[in-house]
Amino acid sequence: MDELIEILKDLHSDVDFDTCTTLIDDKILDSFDIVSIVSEVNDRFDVAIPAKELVPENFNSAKALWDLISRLEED
Amino acid sequence: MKSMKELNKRDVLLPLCTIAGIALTVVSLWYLQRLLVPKYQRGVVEGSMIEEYYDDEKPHEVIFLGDCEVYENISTVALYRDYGISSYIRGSAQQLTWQSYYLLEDTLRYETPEVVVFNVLALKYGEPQSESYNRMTLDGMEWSMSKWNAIEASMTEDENMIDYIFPFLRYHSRWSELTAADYEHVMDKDPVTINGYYMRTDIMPEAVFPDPTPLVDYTLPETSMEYLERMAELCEQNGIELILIKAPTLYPYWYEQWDDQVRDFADAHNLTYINYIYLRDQIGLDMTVDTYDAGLHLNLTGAEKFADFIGQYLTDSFDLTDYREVPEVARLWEDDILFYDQLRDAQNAELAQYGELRSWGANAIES
Amino acid sequence: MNKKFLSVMMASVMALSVVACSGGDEDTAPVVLSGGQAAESVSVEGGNGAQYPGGSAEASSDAYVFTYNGIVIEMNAQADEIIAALGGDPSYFEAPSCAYEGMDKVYTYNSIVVRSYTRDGVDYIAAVELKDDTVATAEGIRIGSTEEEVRAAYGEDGTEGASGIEYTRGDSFISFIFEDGKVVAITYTAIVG
Amino acid sequence: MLFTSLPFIVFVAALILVYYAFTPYKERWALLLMASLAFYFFADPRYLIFIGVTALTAYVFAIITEDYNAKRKAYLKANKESFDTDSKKKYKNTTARVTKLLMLLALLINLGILAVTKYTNFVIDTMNSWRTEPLSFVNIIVPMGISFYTFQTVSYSIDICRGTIKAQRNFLKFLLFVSFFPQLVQGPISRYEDLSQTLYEPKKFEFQNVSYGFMRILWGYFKKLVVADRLVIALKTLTESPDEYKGAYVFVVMMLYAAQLYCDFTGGIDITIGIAQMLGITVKENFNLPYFSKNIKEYWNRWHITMGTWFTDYIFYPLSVSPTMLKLSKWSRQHLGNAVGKRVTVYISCFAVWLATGIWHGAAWHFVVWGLMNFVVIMASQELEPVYAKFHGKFHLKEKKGYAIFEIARTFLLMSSLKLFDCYRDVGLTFKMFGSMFYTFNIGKLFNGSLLELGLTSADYEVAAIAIVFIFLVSLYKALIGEDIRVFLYQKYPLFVLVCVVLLVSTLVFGAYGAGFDASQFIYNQF
Repeated sequence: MDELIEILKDLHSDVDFDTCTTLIDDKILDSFDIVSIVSEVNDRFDVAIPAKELVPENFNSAKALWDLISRLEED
Repeated sequence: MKSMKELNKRDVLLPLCTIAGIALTVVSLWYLQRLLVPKYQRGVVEGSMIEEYYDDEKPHEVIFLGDCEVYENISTVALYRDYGISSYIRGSAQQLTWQSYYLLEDTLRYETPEVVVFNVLALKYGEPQSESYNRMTLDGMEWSMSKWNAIEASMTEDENMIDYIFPFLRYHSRWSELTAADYEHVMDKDPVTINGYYMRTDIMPEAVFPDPTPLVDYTLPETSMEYLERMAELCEQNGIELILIKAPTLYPYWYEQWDDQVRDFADAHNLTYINYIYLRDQIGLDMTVDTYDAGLHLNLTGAEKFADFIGQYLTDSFDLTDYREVPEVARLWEDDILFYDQLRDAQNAELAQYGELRSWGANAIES
Repeated sequence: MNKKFLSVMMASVMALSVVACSGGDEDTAPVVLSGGQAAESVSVEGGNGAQYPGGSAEASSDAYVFTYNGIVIEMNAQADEIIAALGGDPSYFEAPSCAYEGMDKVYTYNSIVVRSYTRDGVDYIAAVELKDDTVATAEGIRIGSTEEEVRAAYGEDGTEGASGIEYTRGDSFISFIFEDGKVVAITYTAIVG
Repeated sequence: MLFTSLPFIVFVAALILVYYAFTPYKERWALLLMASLAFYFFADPRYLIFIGVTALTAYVFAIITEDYNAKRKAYLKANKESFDTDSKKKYKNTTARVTKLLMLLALLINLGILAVTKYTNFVIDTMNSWRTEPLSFVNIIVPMGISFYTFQTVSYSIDICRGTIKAQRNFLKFLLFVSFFPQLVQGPISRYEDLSQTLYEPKKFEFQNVSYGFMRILWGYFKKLVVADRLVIALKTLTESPDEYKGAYVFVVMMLYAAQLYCDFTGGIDITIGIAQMLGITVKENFNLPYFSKNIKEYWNRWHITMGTWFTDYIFYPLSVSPTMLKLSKWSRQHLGNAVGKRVTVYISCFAVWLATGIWHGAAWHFVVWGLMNFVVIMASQELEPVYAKFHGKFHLKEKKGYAIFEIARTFLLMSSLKLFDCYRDVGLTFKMFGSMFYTFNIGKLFNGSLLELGLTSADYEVAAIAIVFIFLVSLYKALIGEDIRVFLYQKYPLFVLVCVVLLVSTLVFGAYGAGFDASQFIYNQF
C-alpha cells in the first residue's frame, strides 16, 4: 500500500492520497495519470490491470486501487 | 401537513400556468402575424385588393376577373353612376387563370352575379410565375377549399402550403423592416380601391412599343385553357353569363394567334369574346391623355371611357338591375362615389402641386 | 507487432498528409461549412414577399452566347455593362410590370433587340432578338438560313413548335422561327429561375 | 431529416402525444422502436438494411459470447475438482481468447460497414492524388448517423466481451438501443449500460420531466435557429472567397465559427436530450460548458464528452495497457531513460486516439490533420506543464482571478484556431489563412461596413449578439451556481412558463428559417 501511495505521490505530490476518495470524480487523475499508474503497477507488483478495470470506481481512492491490485494478484 | 398543502397548491398552479402559457403564446403569435404580414397600403397596394371584397356589403351583378388590365382600366363608379350597374372587380396583380377561377368559386360562396367578365391576357401563363404575385392574390382570400386549391395550383417550386396557412412563417423575418404603417394597420386597413378599381389620375402618353418577339409556339398553355373551360362550366351551372374580354391596351403584346384561339374557344362554348384593342376608337380612347404609364394601363379618364363603353354593352345585352333605384344599395354607392371623388381630387391636387403623384404609385414605395 | 504496425501507419499518414497539403491548392474553394454534410445554398434576403428565387447572375459555361460588334451577350448576365459596351444610340422602351415587381427594358439597335429584366434592383439580360441577316449566331445561322442548316448546326434534339424549333442549353434557350423552310426570326431567351 | 424541418417537429409532437395518451406503459419502448424505424424509413428505406445488419451482428455475437462464457463457467464450476491452478488458468485463458475472437469478428463486420460506406471514396480520392490514371468514385450511400450507431454497437460488443454488461436477449429491444432516433442526427454516442436503464422502462408521465424536456428543446432550437443558422450565412461568404477575406477576416471567421458550431452542436444535443427527457428517457450529457475550460485537456473533457470517453475507454486505455505497450514502456524506460520512456506509450496511444478522432469526424484529410494538430497541442501543453509550474512558483499569478480568465481565453482561442480546418476544409489553405492573420493588416476593413456585405444586416448581427450574450449568461449561471437554471425556474413555475413562451416566440420571430434562410444541415448529420 505504501509503495502504491509512493507511485501516486510521484504523479501528484500535492494530493493527500490516504484520504481522498474522489480522485477521478474531481478530475485529480486524468487518463494520462491512469496509464502511468497501470504501467508502474505492472512494473512493481507484476500485476497487469486490464482495460476493463479502468473505471472510476477502481481509481477514485488509493484504497480502491489497492483492492483492485490485491484482487488481480489473487487471480 | 404543510407540505401537503403546498403540494396541492402546486397541483393547481402547474396546469393553470401551462394553459395560460399556451394562451399567451397563441395570442402573441396571432398578433405578431398580423403585425408582420405586409400591409400593401401605399405604393404596392395590389396585395390589399382581394381581401377588400369581403368588406363590401353591396350586391354585385357584374364581377370582373383578371389582372391590372381590369383593376386599372374599368371604373366601377362610372358603371354605377352612368348605368346603375353594381359591379366588383376581383382583380389582382398578374392574376393567373386558375386564380381567377378559384376567386370565382370563392365569390360564389357569397353571391351569384348575373355576368362574369374575364380578361384573357393571363391565359398566356401556363405555370406559376412568382411568389410575390401569388402572395398578393392568395393571402387576401378567406379560407375555404377554393383558397386551398388556388394555393395548390399556384405554388412555385420553393413554396409551401404551411407558409400560406401560417403566413407568420413566411414573413417572420420582416421584424427588422417594420414601418410605422405596419403598426398602424395591425387591426384594420384602409381601402385602396373602389369596388376593386384602382385609380390613377396622372398622364403619360402612350409610347411606341417595341416589335413583338416572334414565338416558336403560339398555342395557349393547356393548363390555363383548362381552367378557362372550368370557369365556363361553373358559370353555366350557376346561370351566369361569362364574357371574355381583352382590354384595349397594347402591351404586353396580345398575339393574333392567341386571339384566334380565344375566339375559337368562345365560339365552341357559345360565349361572347370582345377584343377591345380593335375598338379603341369607338371607346373614344385618346392614348395621349388616357393612360398614366405610356400606354400599359389606363388612367381615370381612360377607365371612365372604357367603363362607359362596357356599361353600354352590358345594359344593352343583359337585364341588369338599375341600383340607383334601390335606395339601400344606392346609399352605399353614394359613399363610394364620395370616396372616389375625394381620391380623384387628392390626386389631382398633388399633380397640380408637384406635377406627379407622390402618395400613389412608384413614388410612394417605401423601402 | 503493435509497434511495427503503428510506425508504418504513422509514416504513411505523414506521407499522405504531405501529398494532401501539396495537392491542396487545386482543390478549389471550400463549399460547405457544417460538417461533412453539404449545407444547402443559403440565400440571404429577409424578403418581404417580393423575393425571387435564384436570379443568378452567371450564365452556365455551356449556354449559347451571342456576340454583337465584338461584345459577348450572355443570357442572365448583368445588363448595365453590356448595354454600356454596346454603346450606340438604341431606341429605348421600358415597361413596369403590375405592382412594380420589376421593370422590363427593351433596347432596339440596328440589327438586334436586347431585353432586360430586373431582380432586386439589378438588370439582367432577358433576351436578344436578331432582326436582320447582317448578324449571325455563333453557329453561323442567320435570318434567311434554311431549316436544314439550323438542324445541321444545332442538332435534332430541339423542342419542336408549330412555327419553329427551340434548343435549350444551360439557363437559356435559342429559338428559330421558320417560314417556308427559311429562318425568319432568331431569339436568345434567358430562363429565369 | 433535420431537427429544424417541419416534418420532424410534427413527427416528434405526434409521437409524444401517442406515447403518453394511447400507449400502455409497458409497450412504450415498442412505440419508440416503431417511431425510430419509421424515422429511418422515411429518410431512406435502404438505411434500414444497414442499421439492421449492424444491430443483428452485435446482437448475435453478444448472445453467442455470453452463452459460451456461461457454459464454460458452469463446466468449470461443475468439474472444480479435476482442475488444478494451472489448468484452471489455461481453461480460463482459452475462454478469454475465444471471447475476444468473437468480439473482433463482430467489430470487423460493423466497423467494416462503416469503413466501406464512409471511407471508400476518401481512399480512392487519396489514391488518385498519386495515380496517373484516376480511379472513378463509387456511388455508396452513407446511412444517416452510421458513425453514431456503429460506435454504440462497438462499445456494446466490447463491453460484452469484457463482461461488464449483460447481453440484451430481445432483438427488438436491442434494435431500439441502436436506432433510438433522436440521437441518430447528431449523437450523443450512448453506452448500453446508461441508455438501457431508462430506454425499456421509461419513467411514467411526470410533469416535471416533460416540462424540463420541453424547455430544453426550445433552448436547442433557439440556439440553432437564432444564432447558428444565422451566422452560417456570413461564414459561407467568408470561407467561399478566402482570397478576398484574409487577415482580420480570419479572426472573424474564428469567432463566428466558434459561436456557430457551439450553438449548432449543443443546440442539437439539447433537442435530442430534451426529446428523450420528454419521453422519460435519460440520455447522457455531451457538453459541460466547454468554452469555460482552462486548458485543452479540460476542453476535451467538456466538449463532445461521449465521443471523448468512447475513444478513451475503447482505444486509449486498451492500447496503452496492452501487454505489448507495457513491454514497450518497460523497454524504453530502461533504454531511453525514465523521463522519455514514461512518455512513449502515452504518446503512441494518444496519437492513435487523435488520428482516429480526426478520421471519425469526416472522410477528408483536413480532419486527419485537425485531429493530429489536437494531438500536438495536447502533448505540447503536457510537456510545458513543468515550465508552467516553475513560472507559477515564481510569480503566483494563479491565485489572481484574472488569470483564470486569461486561461479560459487562451484555451478558447487555441481551440477556435484549430476549428479553422473545418471552415476552410483544406489543409494548405487553412495554414495560409491562419498565417494571413499575422501579415495581412486590415483590421480597419472590419469597421468600414464590410461586415454588412457578408449577407447579414446589422439587425442580424444585433440579434445574434443579444442571443449569444443571453446564452453566455445562462452558461455563467450554471458555472457559478453549479445547477441548471431550469431548477430555479421550475420552483417559480409561472416564470418557467413565461420563459418558455418568450423562447418559443422569439425563436419563431428571430429564427433564421424559411424562405430567405435555407435551413442548413446539422454539422454531425452524416457522422
